[in-house]
Formats: sequence, structure tokens, C-alpha cells
Amino acid sequence: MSEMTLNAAVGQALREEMQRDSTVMMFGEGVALSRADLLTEFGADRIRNTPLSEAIIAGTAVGAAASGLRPVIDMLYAPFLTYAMDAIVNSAGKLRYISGGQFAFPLVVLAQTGAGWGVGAQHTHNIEAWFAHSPGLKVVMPSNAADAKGLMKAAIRDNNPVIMLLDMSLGYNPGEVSDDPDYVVPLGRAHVARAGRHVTLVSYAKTTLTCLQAAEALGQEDIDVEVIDLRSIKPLDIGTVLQSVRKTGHLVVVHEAGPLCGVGAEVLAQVNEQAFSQLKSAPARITSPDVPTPSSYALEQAFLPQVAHVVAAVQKQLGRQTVATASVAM
Amino acid sequence: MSEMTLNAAVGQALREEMQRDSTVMMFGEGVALSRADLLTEFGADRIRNTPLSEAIIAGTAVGAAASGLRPVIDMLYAPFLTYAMDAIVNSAGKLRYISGGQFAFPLVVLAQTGAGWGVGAQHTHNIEAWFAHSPGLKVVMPSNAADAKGLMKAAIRDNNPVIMLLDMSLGYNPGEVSDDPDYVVPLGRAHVARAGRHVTLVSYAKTTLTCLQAAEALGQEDIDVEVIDLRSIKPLDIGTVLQSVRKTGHLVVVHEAGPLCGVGAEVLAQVNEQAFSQLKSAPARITSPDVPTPSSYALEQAFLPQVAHVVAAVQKQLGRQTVATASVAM
Amino acid sequence: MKSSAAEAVQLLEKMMLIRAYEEHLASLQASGHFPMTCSPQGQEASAVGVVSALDADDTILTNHRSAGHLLARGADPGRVMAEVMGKATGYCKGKSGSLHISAKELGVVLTSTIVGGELSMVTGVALAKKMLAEAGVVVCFFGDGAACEGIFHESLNLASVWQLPILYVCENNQWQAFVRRKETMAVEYIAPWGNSYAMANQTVNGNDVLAVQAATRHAVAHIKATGTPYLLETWTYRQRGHYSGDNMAHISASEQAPWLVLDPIAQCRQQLTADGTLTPALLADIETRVAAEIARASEFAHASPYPAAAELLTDVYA
Amino acid sequence: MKSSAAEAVQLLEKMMLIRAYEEHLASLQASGHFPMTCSPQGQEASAVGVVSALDADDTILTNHRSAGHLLARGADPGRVMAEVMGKATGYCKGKSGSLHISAKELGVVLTSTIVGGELSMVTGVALAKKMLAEAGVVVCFFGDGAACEGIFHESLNLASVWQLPILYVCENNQWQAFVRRKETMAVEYIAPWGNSYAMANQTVNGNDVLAVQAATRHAVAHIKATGTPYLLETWTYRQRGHYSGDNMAHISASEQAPWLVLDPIAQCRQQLTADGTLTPALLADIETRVAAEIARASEFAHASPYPAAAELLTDVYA
Ligand SMILES: Cc1ncc(C[n+]2csc(CCOP(=O)(O)OP(=O)(O)O)c2C)c(N)n1
Ligand SMILES: Cc1ncc(C[n+]2csc(CCOP(=O)(O)OP(=O)(O)O)c2C)c(N)n1
Ligand SMILES: [Mg+2]
Ligand SMILES: [Mg+2]
Repeated sequence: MSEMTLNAAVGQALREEMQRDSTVMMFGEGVALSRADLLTEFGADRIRNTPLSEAIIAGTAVGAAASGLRPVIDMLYAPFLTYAMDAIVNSAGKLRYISGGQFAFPLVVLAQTGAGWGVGAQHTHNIEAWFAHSPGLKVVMPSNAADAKGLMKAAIRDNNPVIMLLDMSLGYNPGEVSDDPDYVVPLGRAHVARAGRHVTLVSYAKTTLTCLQAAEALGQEDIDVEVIDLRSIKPLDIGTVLQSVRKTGHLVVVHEAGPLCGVGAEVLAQVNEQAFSQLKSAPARITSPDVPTPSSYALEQAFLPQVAHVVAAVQKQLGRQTVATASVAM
Repeated sequence: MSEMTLNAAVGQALREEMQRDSTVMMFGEGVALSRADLLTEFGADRIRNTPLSEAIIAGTAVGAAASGLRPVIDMLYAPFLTYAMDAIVNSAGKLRYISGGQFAFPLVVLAQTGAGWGVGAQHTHNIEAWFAHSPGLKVVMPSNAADAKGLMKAAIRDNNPVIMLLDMSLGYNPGEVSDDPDYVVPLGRAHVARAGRHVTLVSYAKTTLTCLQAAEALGQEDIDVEVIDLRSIKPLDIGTVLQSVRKTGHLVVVHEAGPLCGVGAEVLAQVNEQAFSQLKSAPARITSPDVPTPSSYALEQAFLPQVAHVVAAVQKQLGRQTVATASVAM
Repeated sequence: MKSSAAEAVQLLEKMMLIRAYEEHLASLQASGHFPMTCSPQGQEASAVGVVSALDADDTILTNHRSAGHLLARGADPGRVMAEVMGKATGYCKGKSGSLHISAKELGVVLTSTIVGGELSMVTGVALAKKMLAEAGVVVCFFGDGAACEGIFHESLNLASVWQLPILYVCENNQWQAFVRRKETMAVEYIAPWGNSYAMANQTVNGNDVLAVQAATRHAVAHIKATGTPYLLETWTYRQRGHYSGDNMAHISASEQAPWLVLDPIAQCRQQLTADGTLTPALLADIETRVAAEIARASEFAHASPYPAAAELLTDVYA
Repeated sequence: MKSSAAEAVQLLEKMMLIRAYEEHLASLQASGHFPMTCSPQGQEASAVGVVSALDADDTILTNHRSAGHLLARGADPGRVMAEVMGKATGYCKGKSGSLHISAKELGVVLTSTIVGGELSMVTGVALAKKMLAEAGVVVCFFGDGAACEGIFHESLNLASVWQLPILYVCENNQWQAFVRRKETMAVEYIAPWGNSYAMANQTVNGNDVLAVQAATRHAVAHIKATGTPYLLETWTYRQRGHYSGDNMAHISASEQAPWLVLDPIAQCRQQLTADGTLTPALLADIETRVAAEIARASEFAHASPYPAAAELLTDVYA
């Protein structure tokens, strides 16, 4: 085990996989500088700058993946994916099916997301739900360095298109990371970040930390909280969630993405369909409001799901007295 | 009232609104032919063919809407919207907020969707949930000619970007349509398509008809089904749904879009959050499976939500004996 | 380099096979109950001229109007037709239908019906060829409409900057679905658009199969010699409507007439007859062979089964 | 047409205001706790040269590197700085921050930080101007990077086909974030890309404010006379990093040196001094005025309040 930041863990995963498999390569706007170490080690053929052209970056990855390479593309910020939706959704997601299985698309789409840096709604938009809603894709969002490395490696090894969204604010968070070059975090497996008996919090990426803080606070009130970090949005490990909810009877899903048709809605729906009778209270969501991510510091902080809101939601479910909290964020 | 097809109703709405307001105009690939009657009546300035360039069609609509026009753009088929996501999501959806309210975007994006014509996943993809998940947009999907006209007119008059998705298979369905030039169906208001006491079916677009057929069949078993046609996906009229569920205690949401992070998930989540204690059984979803829309006839038919599945879901909720049904569609 | 006479007759036969295939489909469509297709009728010389100049290790990307490219490449018309009908014996197990037929075994890959889809993916296919040091070039067929999509600009620019072995073939058939090409661009020819990317380019008479073949050979030689891509525009005409449901009421006879005179098959037949290569007996032979092939294909396709219902859920993930 | 001497001094002052604004921001950023920005330092002649040639009824679209365009248009540097800081007194109530500042009251509309966003919307702004018979042209500032996006192709093509009154101004500053322009295209100049759309075009020395002004006047006259758009490329250099957090370690002194010699403000000062227009006293006056303006602006911005928390939920729908 070594301690490193989440960003460094992603870099290490890329490096190990590029060493392991000569078909792994990476391209995007500025990767020759942002991955200068990989450029030095693997050369300009395998680490390529591109023109400012997101659509062809993604399309090129699709064509290359179907033809023997395993490309990783850096799309910078999630909102820029709006230029690349055809290649990702219509080509990578559908052409295996349409062609009757003739092609596979082992590619990884990297993009940053997550509020906290004041760059506004055109640099920060949590759109993981779009890709979850689209057939043929996989989606992962790590909350810590170890998972970032393990998921990155699993994504590169997977034979399907994987969208990996990295929360900017987590990039410099340090963590213990496995040195085993074959350490992978399998896609589609959630992690019980904290075991507990009274209530289930489900989250992923940055808000996993919000949940852990809320769990800490609730622990002071003798409320024993289980926190599940989904890690993969698609495939979604509903089994781990159900197991927990069957034990606790209470569910709160927390994420930074907007509420409507988000991952929280999906988790609530599946829990309803499969564990309705074990629910002891109304499941709840704590999300950002359905507004563009503001850039002004105070507004951006208010936009984020708050520990206090999570605490209040749990207290309400358990019939405890609720401490009054600001209510701008729904 | 006059009888006309859904397509004709949309055409009539366009015509009336273009007569009423000289800033209303329309452009897109081939509209000069597909709307030849409007071209004749309003001239080539207001009905414009475009090059094959979805991104600039949408971007032009955004720029024009902010500058005094009320454009309606025909994007043909919903999957082509993947080329236009930046303009719709990042510009139309966010620039009002980002600019502190300096601009408004009164525009309508028309696209066809809905399986049944054998054209496959790159012409048929139900992506209304993407737009519901994106701030600043509105989304409507009519199930009949009267609503198509009323929603089209409301969408044109609205000062915000409205995505109007039309199910191809409904286009030739006839219906009674109001002749009142000021007849509008307000955005964000659901319609109780059939009143009932025992169970609530919620749907929109083509599968509203599936629900009505299921209700008919269930009526034979003395199950009195209420069918709610959402009509607007965003804003979502959860009030009408809650009112019904509080009465019936049972909820099945039916739509053709894939399940994950879809409108059904959202409806289940909101009902959970707001009417959990009134639920008498596990709410359910009947959707297409999470696969690309197949083009082969038999597969495409199997892909669609089936009346039998809706009937079975209701029977299960009410504890009735369930008739065995094929289970490919989830 | 001119093709030999025997080779020219083979080109003619391929074009006639494509035409016969299209005419058969049109008759089935006219009688109802046959899926819609986008016919390449009138563009046979472009398909056959380009594809005949390729080697087995070259790769092809095409679009919604692909039947000519597939048949020119040696696809079984029975399996193409079966695919159009959504039958399990089609090249894509019936899961494509007519709009996005790929046949990897023939090197026809990643067909998309999103206009511009082929332009979006061809760079990756060529990048893999280059990095894996595989022989051959990658040919990308697209329409004049696709050339108006932003992805055209991005694709050609990247191909040029990365020096990818791509032959871009723009089949300029004067129509973009229900819009005239002239309505969509301020210039007449698309080939010079290559200049923005320092890409060699040429417009060729797309109704002259030998001219197209020669231009393709020239372009492929250029790509192999310089390692840089090439943009070839084939100037041609879509003789049928955008798709089989298009009644063409909006297209005047006076627009069509001159192009029908320039029909690629008629012209080729005339030439080969004039120079004595094509005798009536030889022509009759070809017609018989083509008719038999189409009859066999149609029988095969019609007799083929639809995919099993369980196929709905397969081929989503690898 | 040459500007008069007095006018030239005004241009110099505007450029110096922009430079002083940027230097002030850089010093605040260096001391920490100030939001990041994308500085147009080195490109002042492009901004001032173009904008000074416009009328009040002309409309401007810009991008992430907009401070020069805004200040050239007469924006209050205090409100621009307040916006950068996310303060309620900013042009967008603090909701934009630095990356997408619009100021409708000045005719600076629909700023997007999506590279190419301005190209995507400018056609609509111009279409409205044309259809509503409003006077003026629409100017679209964008970078050489944006010219590589597909939307460039679609925007210029549509503008040409629909004959929209647009002046496209490509500020070719040799960099696209952390990528050299040369790495992203096979040709040197972007102006000739206009030829694909039959669009008149010109590359001008973007560090010569009078040359830029003259080229803009020429272009605007062309647009008004012909009713067709124009593509103007200003050849310039980004003197600072991509954004304030960019330490420029990857940019060599030998690359920067010749461009610093060509600094637009230094050149303009030299010229005006050489021809006797700019006396030391006049220069001192200007410097004093500029410094006072920036000091006032900074004070205003710093003293301004942040938006109230309730603003989180406003301005989503009209
Ligand atoms: C992105 C996209 N937009 C629109 C369509 C609908 N469409 C299918 S083919 C076509 C015309 C294409 O014109 P062109 O590229 O010239 O090819 P042609 O059909 O003439 O061979 C159109 C508009 C589509 N399939 N994809
Ligand atoms: C679609 C998109 N891709 C990438 C970025 C990140 N980005 C912001 S500015 C920039 C460089 C733009 O280069 P250019 O257009 O030349 O403008 P310049 O910054 O040089 O003025 C990049 C890559 C973005 N904002 N939007
Ligand atoms: Mg065409
Ligand atoms: Mg630049």
C-alpha cells in the first residue's frame, strides 16, 4: 500500500495498464502535458494531444476500440461531453447490438465533474444519469484514491465503453492505494463504507464523504448508520443496497446530481420494487436542487448536499426531533 | 371541434401560432417540404430549410430566441439530438441562470421518437429523461391529437426552451381537436385519462394507450383503474399523481423509455417521498428493457411495454392471480 | 492506368447486380410489406469504381445508403436482403435492418445511420491500422449532406494532423434527404474543402466507373506514398427518392432527365458495346446470371427465420 | 481609412486599461484568494481594434477570454471584476463568474465558456437581426481552438447560405489551452477556411490596433454592402498562461520573446511617440486615469456583497 492522491492513483492505474497492455493508449486536449510522465514513458504514439474537437475525440475512440486498441480519452469537464454524445451513445452504446455482436468497444471516457471550484454550470454538471439511462454503457464514480485506481484499471480491462467521472474536489484527497498491479475494483460492485444497523445511506463520489460525516454526527445520537458507496452507477449493485435496507428499513440516497430522473430516483424505485415491505419509513433523497451549478462561492456551497440535510432526513425517518436547517437545497 | 390526426393537429398549432405572432418561425432539415403548406402561407423567411447540421440548427434557435424570435426547430428523430446537446443543455438550459436572468429562450425543439416503425436504435431512442434531468428545460410528450395541439401551442407561447417529443406511431392517430385558436394545454398539467378507484396507472405518450387497454382488460375483472397521462414530463404534475395514489394506494408507471433513471423512477421516488404511508403495495414500473431499440419487427414488438405486463403488475399488487406472461420485457 | 476490357465487363456486371437488387427491392416495396430502404440507384459507378480499386486488407465504412458498397465488396445479396428484412440470417442477425449494415468479415465495419457517424469513427479505425502496423487504407463513404455536419471538419482535420491512411469518398448525389444540396452550401464542390486541412483532393465524374476506379487508385497510391489522407468527391445523382417511401413528387422531370442520360450503367454499356467488348450474347449472359443471383437471394431472404425473441436482450455488452 | 491621432490615443488608452485590469487581477491572483481567469494580455489590439470599429447597434458574442472585449466595449471594470468575484453587483449578478460574462446593456450577449458556444449561437442572433430588420452587424469573437470544433464549420456554412450579417473574428493566439495551435491543424492560417463557404476573409496583424480597426471597418462595410458574412483572423499571441493557474513552465522564453517584442501596447506607444502624438505628459495623464479607474473598480468589486442564498434558485426559468 502507498499513500497518494486520487489524481495520482488514476495516473498510476493508467501507467500500469499501459505497461501491461500495449494496445492501451490515451488521447485528448492537452494530455501530452497533463500526462507528461506517461508521454515520456510510452511515447507520442500512445499519449496524443488532439485538436479541440470533442466529437471526433470520442468518435476516434469508438473506431479505435472496435479495431484492436483500448483507448482512454480525457474529455476534461463533463459538460463538454455534450459535443460527444453521438459517438458515446449512438455508436459505442448501440453499434454492438445493431451489428448483431460484431464489434466490441473497450474504451474509457474520462471527465471531471463536481461542484466546489467555482467554475460554473458549463464546467460542472453531474450527468451520470444520462449515461445510466443509455443502453450499452457502464458508468463509474469513485469516492477515494483506492477505488479510483481499481475502477480505472477495471474500466480499461473491460470490453465495454465505460464512462468514468471524477469529482474535481476529490482529486487532491490522499488515500492508501494497493501496489498490486492486478488490483482492480470490479465494475458493478458497491462498497459498504461504514457498517450500521439503523439506517442506510446510499451515495457515490464526493457525497459519500458527506454521508460519512452525517453518520459520524448521527452516531453521537446513538443512531448507527450504514453508508454504501455505489462506486459503479451502471451496473448498479442493487443487491448490496437491498441487503442493507432489509436490515435497517430506512433509506436515504444522497448525490450531488439534480434530483429529477437521477440515480437516487433509480435506487428508490428499485428498493420499492424489491423491498417495499421491509421499508419502515419513506425513503428520501438529498440532492442538489434542479438548477445549473452556480459559480459564486456562497451559492455553490449552498448547492451542494449538506451534512445537516442528511442528518435531518435520517432523524425524520427515525422519528427523532429534527434540528432546523436551511432549506434552499432540496 | 374537428377530427384530425396528431400530425395534422401539430401542423394546425404551428399555423395558428404563426398567424398570431409574426416572431414565430420554423427551421430544420427539409421543413420546406414537410411543412409545404406553412411555407406557402408564411414564406421562405419563416419556414427555412437548413443544411444537415443539427448542432447549428439548435444553436441558431438559442441565439434567435434570445434575440426576439420564437423559433420552432424540427430535429427529425430524437437520436439526432445527440449532435445538439450543447446548444440545448449548456446554452438554452443554463445561460439564463449564468447570465443572472439577462436572457430568455422561448424556443421549441421538436423530435420524433417511439418504437414501432422498424427503424432501429439510431432513429428511435426515448431520451426524455435526459432533458428532465437537465435544469432550465421543459419536456412534453402528448398521447393524442388534442393534447398535441394544445401542448404545441403552449410550448410556443412559453418563454422557456421546451422539448416536444412526438411518438411516430401516434402521428396518424385521429382525434377530436379544439378549433379555438386560444386552446392551449398548460405545460405541467397531467390529465386523468380514465378515472378509477383501485389502482393508479401513470404513463405518457404511446403507452398511455397501453394503459387504457390494460384498464379495459382489468375492468373485466372488476378492477377499477385510474389512468393518468402526464403529458408534461417537466414540469411534472406530481400533484395529480399523488391525489390518485392517495385514493388507490397502488401505483404502476408505464413508459417505453428504458428503466434506469427514467421518468418511472422519478415518479416512484416522488410518490415514496410524499405518499409513502398511503401506499398499499410495492409501486412498480413497466418499461422497455435496457437495450437499444431493435429494428427487426418481432424484437421491436417484444421491446414495447405490453398490455399483459401491465395487467399482471396490477393483479400482483392487488393480490389477484396472475396470468403467466412472457417475461422478456422488464 | 486503364482497366483491361475483361475487368471493365466485371465492373459492369457488379453495377448491374446492384441495379437489379435495387429494382427487386423497389418492386417488393411497391407491393407493400417490405421494409423501407435508401436506394443507391444511379450511384453504382461510385460504389463499384471505388471498391474495385481496393485490396482485401482495406477497410470500408459506409452509411444508410450502403447496398452498393456492400455488394461491390462481394457481400451476399441474400444476406443483405435478409438483414433488410430483419431476418436472423442477415449480416447483423437481423438486428440492424437496412440502415446500418456492417459485415466485418468483408471489412465493412461500424456502419451508422447517424449522418456523419462514419466520419466520426473512421479516424479511430485508421489510427488502429496505423498503430498496429496493419496493411491497407480505410475508405469512408459519406454523402454531401454529411459533409455539412461539424464532424466532417473535425474528422478531416484530425486525419490530416495525425496523418491517417484514410480515403474519404464524398458521394455528392445532389440531394440530402428532401433538401437540394445547392440549398445547403455556398459552393458547388466539396473536394476543395480538403484544402482547409492541406488534404489532397479531387472531384471525379461519379457516373463513370472507370474514371472513379482510376481516381481511387490514384488516391490510394497517394495515401500509401505520403502517409496522408485524401478526399475524393464522386459527382453523381440519386435516381430514386431519399427512401422508398419518398414519392419524388417534389423533383421535376427536367431535373432528372439529364442525369438519367448520364446513367452510369447505360453509359458503361454503351462504351463497352461501342468498343466491341460487350456483345449481345455476353450481355445476355450477364443479365441471366444477375437475375438468377437476385432470385436466389430473394428466396433465401424470404425463407429465412426472424430472430428468436430472446435475441432482444443479447449483444448489448461484450 | 486611418484613424485620427486623437482617436489613436483613445485606442491606446483602452488597451492600457485592459492591460492594467489584467495586471491587477494577476497580482490579486498571485496573492491568493482571487478566482481564476483567462487573461487576454497580449491580445489587446485585437479586442480594441475590432470593437472600436463597431457601432452601438452592433452586437458582440464572446467567450472565456472576454475581458478585453468587454472593456473595449465600455464595460465598467468594477462590474466586470465584481462578476469575476461572484459578487451581486457583477453584470450577471455574480452568477457567471469570470467564464461567461454577458452584458446585454452593452450588446455583449450569450457568452458561453463552451469552446464554440459563441459560434453556435451567433447565427441565431444575426438571423433575428435580419428578420426583425434591426440595424447593425453581429461580431463573434472566438479562438483558433474553437475553429477546430465542428460547430465552426456548421456556423460559417449556415451564415453563408442564409446570408447573415456576421463578422467572425478568430483571435489566433497560437495556443489552445495547453496545446500549441500548430499541433492542431495542418495549415497556418484560419482565414482561408472561409473559402469553403465562399466567405470573404482576411488575416490581419492582430497586434497592430490600427490595422485591426481598419480591417474591421473594411469587413463591416463588406457585410453591409453585400449582406454576406466575413471571416477576419487576428494573428496574435497569448502572453499569459491559459488561465491564471497555468505556470507556463512548458512555454519556452525563446517562443515568447519575439512576441513580447511585438507587444501591441508597446508598439502603439512607440508609433504614437515617434510621430509626436504621444507626449510624456499625455502618457502620464493616461496612466494616472487608468490607475485610478482600476483602483476604483477594485474597491467597488471588493466592497460589493455576494448574492443572497435565495439566488441559488432564481433565474432558472423565465
Ligand atoms: C444526424 C442525422 N440527421 C439527419 C438524419 C436523417 N437523414 C438520413 S439520410 C439523410 C440525408 C443524407 O444526405 P447525404 O449525406 O447527402 O447522403 P445521401 O442520403 O444523399 O446518400 C438525412 C437527412 C440522420 N439519419 N442523421
Ligand atoms: C468544448 C470545450 N472543450 C474544452 C474546453 C476547455 N478549454 C477552455 S478554453 C480552451 C482553449 C481554447 O482555445 P482557443 O479557442 O484558441 O481560445 P483561447 O483560449 O486561445 O483564447 C479549452 C481547451 C472548453 N471550455 N470547452
Ligand atoms: Mg446526398
Ligand atoms: Mg487560442
